[in-house]
Parts: sequence; C-alpha cells; structure tokens
Amino acid sequence: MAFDSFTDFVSMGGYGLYVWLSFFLSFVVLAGVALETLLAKRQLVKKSKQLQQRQQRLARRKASRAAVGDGNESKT
Amino acid sequence: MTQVTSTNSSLLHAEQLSSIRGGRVLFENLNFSVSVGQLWQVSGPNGAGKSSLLRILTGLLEPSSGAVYFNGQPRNQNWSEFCQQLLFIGHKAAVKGELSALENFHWQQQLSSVKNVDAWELLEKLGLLGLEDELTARLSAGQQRRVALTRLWATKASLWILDEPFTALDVQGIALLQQRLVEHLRAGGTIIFTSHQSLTLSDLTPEKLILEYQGESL
Amino acid sequence: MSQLSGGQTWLTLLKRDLRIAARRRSDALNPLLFLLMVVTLFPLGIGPGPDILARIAPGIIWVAALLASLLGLERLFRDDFQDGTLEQMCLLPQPLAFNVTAKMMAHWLLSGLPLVILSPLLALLLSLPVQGWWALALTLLLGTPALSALGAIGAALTLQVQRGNSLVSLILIPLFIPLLIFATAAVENASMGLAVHGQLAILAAISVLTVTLAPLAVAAGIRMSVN
Amino acid sequence: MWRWLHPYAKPEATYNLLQKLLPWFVALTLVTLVTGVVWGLAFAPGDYQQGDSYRIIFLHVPAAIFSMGAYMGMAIMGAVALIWQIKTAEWSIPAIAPVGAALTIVALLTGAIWGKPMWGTWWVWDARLTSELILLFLYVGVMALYFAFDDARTGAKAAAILSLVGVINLPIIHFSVEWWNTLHQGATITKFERPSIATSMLIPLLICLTGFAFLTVSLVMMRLKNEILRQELHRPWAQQKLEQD
Repeated sequence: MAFDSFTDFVSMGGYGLYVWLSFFLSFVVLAGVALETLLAKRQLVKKSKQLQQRQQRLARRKASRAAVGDGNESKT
Repeated sequence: MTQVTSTNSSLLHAEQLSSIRGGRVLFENLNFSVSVGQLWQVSGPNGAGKSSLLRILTGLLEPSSGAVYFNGQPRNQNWSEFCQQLLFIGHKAAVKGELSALENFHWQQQLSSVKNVDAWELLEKLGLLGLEDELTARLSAGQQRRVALTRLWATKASLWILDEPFTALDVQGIALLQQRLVEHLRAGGTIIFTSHQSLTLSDLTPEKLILEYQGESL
Repeated sequence: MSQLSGGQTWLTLLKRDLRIAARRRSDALNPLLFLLMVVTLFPLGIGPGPDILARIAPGIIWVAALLASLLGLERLFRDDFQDGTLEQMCLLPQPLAFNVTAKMMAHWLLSGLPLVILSPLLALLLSLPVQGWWALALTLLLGTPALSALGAIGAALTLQVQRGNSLVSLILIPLFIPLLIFATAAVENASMGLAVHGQLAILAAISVLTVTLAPLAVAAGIRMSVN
Repeated sequence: MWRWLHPYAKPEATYNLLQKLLPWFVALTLVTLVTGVVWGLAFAPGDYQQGDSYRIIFLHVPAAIFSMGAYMGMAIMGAVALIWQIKTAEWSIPAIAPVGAALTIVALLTGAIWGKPMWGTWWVWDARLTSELILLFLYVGVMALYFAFDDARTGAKAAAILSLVGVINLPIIHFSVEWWNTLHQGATITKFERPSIATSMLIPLLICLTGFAFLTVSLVMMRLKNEILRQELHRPWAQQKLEQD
C-alpha cells in the first residue's frame, strides 16, 4: 500500500481531484459505450418482432389467397 | 475462344442468381443462358426486380449470390471485353441536360468510337431535327429519351441490355425503335430488354423471362 | 483495333466535363468569390494592421482555400450520378479508377488552378510580403491537386446520401490537415526569407501519393454508390 | 477457404463463435482491469516528480495506445472487407469505430486532466494531444458516414473505404503534427515522455494495458454481435437469436 490512511488515498497527495475525476470520466465514457450496446440490442429485438409480424401478415394473406384460388396451386 | 465449356454456345449465362434488396428477396436461384442472336424479354410486375436483374447482368449491381458468365468465362475476368461488347441503357438516360442533342450524340459517339454515322441524318430520323441546338434539359421527356436512344445507331456493341426502352416514346418512336431492334438482331446482335407491353416484332418472338413479385422476406 | 485508347477516352471525358462547366459558369465561380469574401472578412474582424495580417495571411488563405474547395465538391459526381452518366462510366472498357482521374483533373482545372491564379490578389489584400507571393502560389499549385483528389473521395462516398455536403466536410477536413501545416509553414518561411524547399518537396510528395492512390478509393466509392 | 463456406452460414457461424467467446473475454477484462487499476491507484509507489498525479498514466497510456490500435484494426478489417469481400469484416467497422472513439475520448480527457496540474492549463497544443484530437475527428467521420446511409450494408461499405483512406493518411497527419509542434513550440518538453519507468510502476501499467486490450476486444465483440444481427435481421436465425434473450 502506497498510502498510510484512507484519507491519504482519497487526497492523492493533493491531486485527488484530477486523479479521481479522470478515473470517473473514463469509467463513464467506457461504461456508456457498453450500455449503448446493450440498449441497441433491445432495439433490435423490437425491430425483429415488427419484422416477424409483417412476415406473418404476408404469410396469412398468401395462405388465404391460395385457399380462395383454384386449390391446385403447389405450395411454395 | 480458347475455353471450351458447356456454356460455350451462350453469350451470357446466369447461374444461381439471387438478389436481396432492402431485406426483400427479389428473385432466387435464377438460371438462364442467352445465346448470340437471341431476343430476351424480362417481364413482371413493378418491384419484381427486373431492373435489378438487368443491372446484375451488366455488372453494375452485385448479386447477393450466384455468378454471371460471359462467353463461357466469369464475366469479371474478361470485364474489358464484356464492356466493349455491351451497350446498356438504363432508367437514367445518361443524357446531359447542359448539352444539346447534337453535342450529346457527339460525346457518345466519341466514347463508342463509331465514326461513320451521319449525325444529321440520324437526328432527322429520330425527329430531333431543328432541336439539335436546344439544350436537352429543355426538351420533353420523350425527346430526351430519343436523344438517349441515338446511342443505338452509333454503336459497335453486339449485346444490348435495355431497361424499359419504350417508356415515354410515342407510337412513331416505338415503331422506329422496334425497327432498329430487328435490324440489330438480323445483323447477329443480342438483346435483353424489359418491358410491360408485349411486342409485335414482325416475325420475331422474344424468349420470355417472367419474374414474379415476391412479397415475403427471407 | 478501332477501339478507343485509354488516353482518348480520358481526354473525351475531360473535354465533356469542361464543356458542361462552361455552360454553368457560376458553379466554378462561386467558390472563388466565397474565398475572396472570407479573406475580406479577416481584416474586418481583427483590424487592418499590416503586421498582424501578414503574420496570419498564409493560414487565412489556406484555411479559406480548404473551405472553398469543399463548397463545390458535392456537385463533382452528383449530376453524373443522377442522370446515369456515372453508370455508363462504370461500363467503359477502361478501368474506372483511370477514368475518374479525368473528372478529378477537370475539377482541379476549375477549382485549383483559378486559386493559384488568384493567389497574388489574396496576398496583396492581406499585405503578405512580396517574398511570400510566389511561395503561396507554389504551395497552392502543389497542394490543390491533393485537395481535388481527396475531395473526389468524399464526393464519391456520399453520393447516395441526401444533402451530403456537411458530411463531406466532416470526412475531409481531418485529411486536409497535413496540407495546411506544410503549406502555411512554407509561405511563412518564404516571407521571412528562409528556405522552403523541404516543405514544398513534402507537399509535392503528399500530392503525388494522394493523386495516385485516391482514384482507387474513388472508383470503389462510385461502384458502391451506383450499386 | 472462405469461398467454400456457404455465404448465408458465415455470419451465423461468426455470431455463434462470438457468443461463445464473449463471456471469457468479459471475465478476463474485469479481472485484469480491476487488478491493474487497484494496483495502480493504491499500491504502486508515488512518483518523485509528479507525486500521485502520475496515476492517471494507468488510464491515459492504455487508452491512447488502443485508440490507435483500434483504428489499425478497423483499417485492417476494411482492407479484408474490400479485398476478399468478407461481410463480417465489413460489419466490424461500425462495431470498432465507436469503441475506438470512446478510447480516444478517454485519452483526451485524461490527457487534459493530467495537463492541468502539470502545465497549469487544461489544454495545450501538444503534438500527442493534437494527434489524438485529429484521430477523434477521423473516427467521427467514419461513424457519421456509416449512420448517413439508410441501408446499413452500404453504410458499412462506405465506412470501410473511408477507414482505409484514413489509415494511409494517419502517418502523414501524425508526422505533420509532430513537425508543426516542434516548429511552433520548440523547447516544450512533453512531460509524458519518460526515459525509464520503475518496475514497480511498470507492472501495474502492463496489467492495465492488457486490461484495456481485453476491454477493447470485448466491447468490439459485443457491438459486432449487434451489427451482425442488424444486418441479418431478415433471416430466421437472427430472429431466433433475438427471441432467445
């Protein structure tokens, strides 16, 4: 341990503000990137659900159209 | 010439072409061979991927998968020769609005290195005489289209790929263009084009390639 | 072979661009007027004292030149892109990377060269010492080809972007920095009567490097945009 | 060998690999970073010249090194993407750029904060800080270009080309700024320059360096996973993956 007491550790020989500020800001920036990545994932989940609903609507439409049609259409 | 393959007789050969645009499958696993002297019509409803297919054939667009062969070889390997043989007229007419009809023709002629065409005769044929000094931007859509089509009369290319060549043309223009297409085919040329309307090209019936609209995503 | 040689195609493309530019003169003229006006703003903003003006003249002129060169860039490929000429350029038998140099050359003739010609006037307005005049003209002559080449990259990459002008600036300004540093240093040295060969050589080297490599990036950008 | 792989299967395989590896990398990041930072803050001896303010070095140097490393990595991926047409390499560019930009911001912030006690001012036009600032601009350009396209695929390709253009310019920019700095500030000795560093300080610094390396890689992997899903959103496998969590 390079410091005698906890207050010493916090004050960093008078440079406490600078040292702790830089560690804090760095943490904020890097954690911000990680957080943004996780949030983006959520957005993707939402978008994927939307896309799937659209696909289902299309599939349903297709199925109903095939049923109405002459009936001997091959499935694709 | 040197390479003898199964696709040797075909000028342009598409293998397993697929195109996905904006998350939508336009077409999948398309195979066809275009032989020298053939006329091909690509048809289908709006959004079926006709233009995309033509652009893939010209190499402007990368297919999502599959490959295009020219003279039996991968097209990108003899790209320079392919470009010499190719004439492509797309949706965008490649006509400069800041230049007159005559100048536009002049530059196109320069780039295609065809020297023996009488510009005045051609302009007269296309009904552009008297407008030759007018800036193309001030001409009507049909007239601009005619300026773009002057390229068909001043080219040495044998493979023509035309995207909706008949749009904006009047009856006369359509007849003129059809006549030119027949002429090209008689001379041994090859044409691939898209059109909504079915054509009556005297005794020629085009090979048909019909694309269907694919609504669903992959 | 009756096919056009690469050189003929290149010249044809260049001549066509110049012809079109002659039809819309304001496109080439506006950036120059912009440059002139920006340069006029500085004496008005910081006072007309010849000492301070002469001290900062190289920086002002070069910064203004960089900004002016960004102005017309959006148009470099945009019209050709929209009317389909760019597609046809992709389908010429000659390599696209070679053909785009014709467009870069046209751009330089219309934007870089007038700047060189205009430079004595700018030097005069900012009371640059006479020894600095020729250095300024030389740095512009050596540096502006790189501006056109880098600018073409920015223009090609942003073709599909609507209103991409601010984006082009964002991309290009960091890349312009070395030119600014060496050019202003050369002009400063020259006005103090010092040797400038080193800086000019570096400027020339940067230009040569940029002009040879940029067409590859421009061609890749155009193929991507036409896609 | 890439050619033989089925083009559709490739991104999925990459995704699965990333998913398998990511927990390990996150764990390694946490272990090394916490060790390095605690060691550097609490156990490493103080500097006889700069006192305890030098402890910022444990953030500043790794961030600066990997901000440039990330750019190199991005440019290499850009080259791979353009030469061999490998999609995942193309998509890694929008994944790397924000991480690199964040590291650059960290390097700039810590540099400025360190500068205050050392030089008495928050910002000096020191060659390294200036270079770092320009690096940030380059990152911003790549990101802005990527986001300007509606189509994420085209955006990634444009960003790939730009990152390559940037990496060729990077040495020129660096050299010019260095030269400009000596020209204008002559005698200023940058205080970051240390002839030698005591072993007791070097060990925690090295641990911090590995920590930042793992952090960079982990963040890039996280973002690349997202990017692959974004680009493959219309494929069933991507939708299944997104449903699972």
